[in-house]
Amino acid sequence: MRNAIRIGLLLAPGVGLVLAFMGAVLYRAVAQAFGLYDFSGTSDGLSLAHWQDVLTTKRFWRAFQWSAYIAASSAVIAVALAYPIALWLRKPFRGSLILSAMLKAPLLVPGLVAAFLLVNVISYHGFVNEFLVWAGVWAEPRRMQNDSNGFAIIGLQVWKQMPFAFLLLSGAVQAIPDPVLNAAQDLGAGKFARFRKIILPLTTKAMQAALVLIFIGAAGDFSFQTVAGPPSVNSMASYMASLQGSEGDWNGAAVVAVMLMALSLFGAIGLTALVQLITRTLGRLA
Amino acid sequence: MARLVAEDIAVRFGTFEALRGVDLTAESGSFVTLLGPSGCGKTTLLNVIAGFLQPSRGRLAVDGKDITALPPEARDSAMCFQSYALFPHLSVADNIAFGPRQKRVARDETVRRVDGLVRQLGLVDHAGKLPNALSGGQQQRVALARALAVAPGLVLFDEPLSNLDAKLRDQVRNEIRALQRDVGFTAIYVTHDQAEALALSDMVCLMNKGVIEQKGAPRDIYFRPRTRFVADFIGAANLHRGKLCGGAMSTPLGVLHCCHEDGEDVEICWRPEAARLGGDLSGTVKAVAFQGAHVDVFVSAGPETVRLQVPGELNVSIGDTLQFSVPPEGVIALEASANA
Amino acid sequence: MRKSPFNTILSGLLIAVMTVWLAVPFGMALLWSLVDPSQAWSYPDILPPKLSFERWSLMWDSTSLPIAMFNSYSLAPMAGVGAVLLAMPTAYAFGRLEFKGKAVWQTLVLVPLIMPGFVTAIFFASLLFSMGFFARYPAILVGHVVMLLPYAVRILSVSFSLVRQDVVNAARDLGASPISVFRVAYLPVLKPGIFAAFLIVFILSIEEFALAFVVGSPDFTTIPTILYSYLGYNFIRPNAAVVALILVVPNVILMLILERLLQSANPAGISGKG
Amino acid sequence: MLRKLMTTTLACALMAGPAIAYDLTEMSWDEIVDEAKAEGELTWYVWYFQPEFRQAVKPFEEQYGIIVNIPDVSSGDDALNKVLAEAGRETGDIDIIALGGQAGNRIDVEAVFLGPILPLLPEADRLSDEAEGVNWQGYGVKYWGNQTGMAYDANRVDPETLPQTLADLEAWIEANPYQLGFNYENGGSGPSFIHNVARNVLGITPDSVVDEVPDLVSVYDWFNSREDKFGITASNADSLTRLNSGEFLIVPAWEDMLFGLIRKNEVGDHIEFYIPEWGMNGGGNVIAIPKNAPRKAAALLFAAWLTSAETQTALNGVFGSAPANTAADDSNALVPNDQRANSRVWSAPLSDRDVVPGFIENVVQD
Repeated sequence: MRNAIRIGLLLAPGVGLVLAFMGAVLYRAVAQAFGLYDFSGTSDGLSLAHWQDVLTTKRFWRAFQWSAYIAASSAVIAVALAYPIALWLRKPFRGSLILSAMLKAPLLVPGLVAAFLLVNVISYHGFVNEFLVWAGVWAEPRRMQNDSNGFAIIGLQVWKQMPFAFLLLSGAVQAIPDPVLNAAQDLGAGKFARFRKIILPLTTKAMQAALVLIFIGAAGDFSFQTVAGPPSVNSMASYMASLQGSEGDWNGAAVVAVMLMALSLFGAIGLTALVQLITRTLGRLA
Repeated sequence: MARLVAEDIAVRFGTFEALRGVDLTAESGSFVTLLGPSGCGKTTLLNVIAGFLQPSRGRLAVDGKDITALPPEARDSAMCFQSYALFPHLSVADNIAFGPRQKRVARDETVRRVDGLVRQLGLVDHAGKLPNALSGGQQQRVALARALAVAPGLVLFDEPLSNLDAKLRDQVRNEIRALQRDVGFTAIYVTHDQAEALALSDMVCLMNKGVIEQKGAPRDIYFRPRTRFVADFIGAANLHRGKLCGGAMSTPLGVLHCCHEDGEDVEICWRPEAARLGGDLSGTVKAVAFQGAHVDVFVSAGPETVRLQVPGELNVSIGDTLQFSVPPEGVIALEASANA
Repeated sequence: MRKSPFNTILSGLLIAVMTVWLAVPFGMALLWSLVDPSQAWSYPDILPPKLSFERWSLMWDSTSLPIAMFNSYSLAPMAGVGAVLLAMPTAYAFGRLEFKGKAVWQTLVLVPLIMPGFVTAIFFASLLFSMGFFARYPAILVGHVVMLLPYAVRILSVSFSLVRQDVVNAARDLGASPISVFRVAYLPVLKPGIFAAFLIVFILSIEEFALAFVVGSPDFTTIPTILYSYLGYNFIRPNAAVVALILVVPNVILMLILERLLQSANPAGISGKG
Repeated sequence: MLRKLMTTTLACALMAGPAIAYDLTEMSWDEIVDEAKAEGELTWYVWYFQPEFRQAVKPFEEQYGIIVNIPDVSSGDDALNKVLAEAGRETGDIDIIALGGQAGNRIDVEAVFLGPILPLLPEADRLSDEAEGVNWQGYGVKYWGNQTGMAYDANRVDPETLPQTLADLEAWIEANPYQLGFNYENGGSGPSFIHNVARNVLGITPDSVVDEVPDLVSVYDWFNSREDKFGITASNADSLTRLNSGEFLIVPAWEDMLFGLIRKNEVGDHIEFYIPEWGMNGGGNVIAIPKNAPRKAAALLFAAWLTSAETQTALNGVFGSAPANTAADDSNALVPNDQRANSRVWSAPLSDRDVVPGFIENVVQD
């Protein structure tokens, strides 16, 4: 009993504070989504009216789909790029140190600055357009800022998040001892068999963690969307900020917040399950 | 079963020569140990045989077929690793079944082999567990079973017992030897423990600085070491260097006799247990260590100290003068070492 | 180690590509920031007509850049110290004690990392609003401390677990007071962890945008919010270039220091996954 | 624990702020000036041109020895939200705030602001409390007039061929696909364009009377049938930045904003401006003093200075804004006076609020 109190006291300023704060924030979001704490003062009681208001707009559903699309593509591409590089750099060789340092460089650049730098380069008469037109690849400059596929944002997300995926994955890949791989090879496993039967299952957790963290980060993105995204569509975060900021609709913003958290949760579960499935399937192949 | 022939194997790492032209033949069904201090090249040679390292020179053949260029997965060998290298995400049974599945052994044959090995190695209760849940000795057995499951002609052991405690080590060592006889594979076994090597092997290859100093049956190696290195590494040896004239060398202890041709600068050695009490060699007792069945006695004369092993009943004290002799057949003349 | 020409060629190629990948955007930004205020750079000029540092001094003098830098660089160290101090007891419990539900608590402390930043920011602001709390500076400070606490807890837990019990016992055996025990047995091992935790909270606080933007709205500026104002709403390319460059340089230097400090640490240990 | 900590801090903060007890309406102007000088500084919330305004208020600071703090305010909406959020607070942060004229529709001005202040100002008879068609009942005083219009690249567009009517515009878009860009949020220039095109499509003229919002399908169709022939931009500033860099030939813009950018060479002087015959909205900003302003006298003195004929003339010179003081000189502007006839109001007939949200939902998101 005394011990439990002691542990409690030790945890209070750390975990306790975090849980109190995040719990209050979470409760606030859910409560406001269901009509409580209505600052406009029109109605203050449980209601689904705000869900009705938000969920019937095209703007919300486009934002929802857009964020889901951007988050899923960014997570998958970032991991798909980071994974082979982490495997390749598993053992050091000449130049591999410089390379992994350069791979981590985007961690140094704040996201907003990265977005600005990119917009600068891909603008209508920016470097890329001028260069490709000069080189004769494109007949005329292209409007990459208004790209409805969101390639610029996905590119930025991948650029910013790949180092993170790389750190997680290379940690996991490097933790596989050489003898284990040698043993597999010795027992007749070729390169691909070693990958799918040993490396993949042993790095599944790291891969899931990387995918989930990137997905959640990208689903909640605001800065890339507002600086480099196509202006005709919102991300969940920018829609939420616009509802709360420009229109003073806190309750509508709360509905979007709850949906964003749901998107993060289900996206995370989906990606985790997908990785599990792929690992299993590949492992079962004879 | 397989007969392995390695010819003139050399391996270079940058400017460092890890192996400098090694020849080795392991007869079908024999147990060959690669013995030597760390850095002698024994593990390098094992990795060349397994295929993890490409030799910069030389060739390997199994049953007359050249395998030098084959990747490890295509060779008819299986390795037991020092760290066991079990697959942490697979159960014991799946670990054992890994090799047969890779080699596309029929499903029921795989099951049969796994069952057999699990039973043979006393792992029946553990087949469904993950490796982390097992003790060191059990893990070692799983590693062994996993290697044997591919029914290899050649099993390679990389210091498999070095992570076990002394008692378990003896037990597993005997099991390995028994299995090897039962199953009938050719074994190449790397160790730095000379007792292990002597106890297990049909042939011991003692390696030093990238070459095989001497190979032969354990008795051969022990009783007829060819070089000072071999004499020193295997068991204990008393060494003397000097002029051999008429089969006799004079040392501070007295005159030693030896059945060897004369020479100006000859090195001879004898084993502590070759000494007999009483005779014309003598020295002062410097230290005594009672070992039960025998006593180790350290005797000095002038600058030299030798070690004698005498029956346990003998009661000597420090400061006594001890008279002893060494029969000429117990004294061996050594060649200059290849690496001297 | 076998030398493979494939590795050499591929890594050389990648290094070259990444240099271009970094050099072109920063070069463009630098060029834009040097556009002299006396002559505009507009289509179809390929290069700016006149270059000078005029715009840099203009931006520094006439914007609230100095205030934003003051805010960010005073918030960050306080958030760092606050997070480290608050994380200590929890990290001690995680690193040195065994108790029921430890794994659950260790996961729960990571909640701020997976909560979308704008959700935390907007509904924290909503709470403040209801409470009638208008002091933005302390509000943002508290927000940063809580949001970044998980990092400090993770890093310090690892540090605490590295403290050797035999050294602690030896110190107590020799009659040291609790303070001396802490100084002799704990502090030397904790020091790098404390420093790393402080620095990572410092850097992330400087980079934090959502909370500072929403809670600080409309006029409390930090480095990221002023960046957003110049890169987003009031996007004028040459000015944006100046602000971006002024703000990115100290960040890079800090991150390089952190990289040195964390080199030995396992990244998976810090992020808590993998 | 957190809540407790915060309420304690709040209590301390409240006790520290002394309530200022004086009534501006009962003081003579000289007394107000003296009180203002005693207060020594003030905070002005204005959401645009902050760097320029910091320069522009120097004469005031020198004349009265009162320091003017102009924080970087993120947007007009955010500033308005702050005023509303903090209306219940005893002492606020804001002494005086600039607001778009239409904000008067969203606020109960009597509840939030001090006043009426218009009659207190020395030059009251040359000033107005009406902006963007909204009457501020003396609680807000217009200090800034501006105009939306179309900015174009004069190097590449012949002024003779500029579209003037809706039909011209249709033909121009057909002839110059993807050379028109406009924003729908983050600034009013694009919404002004959308609003006025809608009015033209619906056949609403300035003197029409609209009792209820008509069906806007024809408006959405007009835009949707041309959706691959114009570009959506992110903000007022983004439109001009992309016009300057050659991506577009014509974009809606604010006259004062463009003027400022050209003056500082952030945009080249080949970018010119006109108000088309299809009409573009004129804007007007007011200043108002929140009821809980900590330095009311200084705020009022500043309001008087800002709206004075002298200052208004100077602002016209620096920003090209339309003076709000009838005695001021308005010779600096980007458009000739005859084009001012094409200026329209935001609220009537048919308010932009009835058009733009539908546009976002049915055109942008479609």
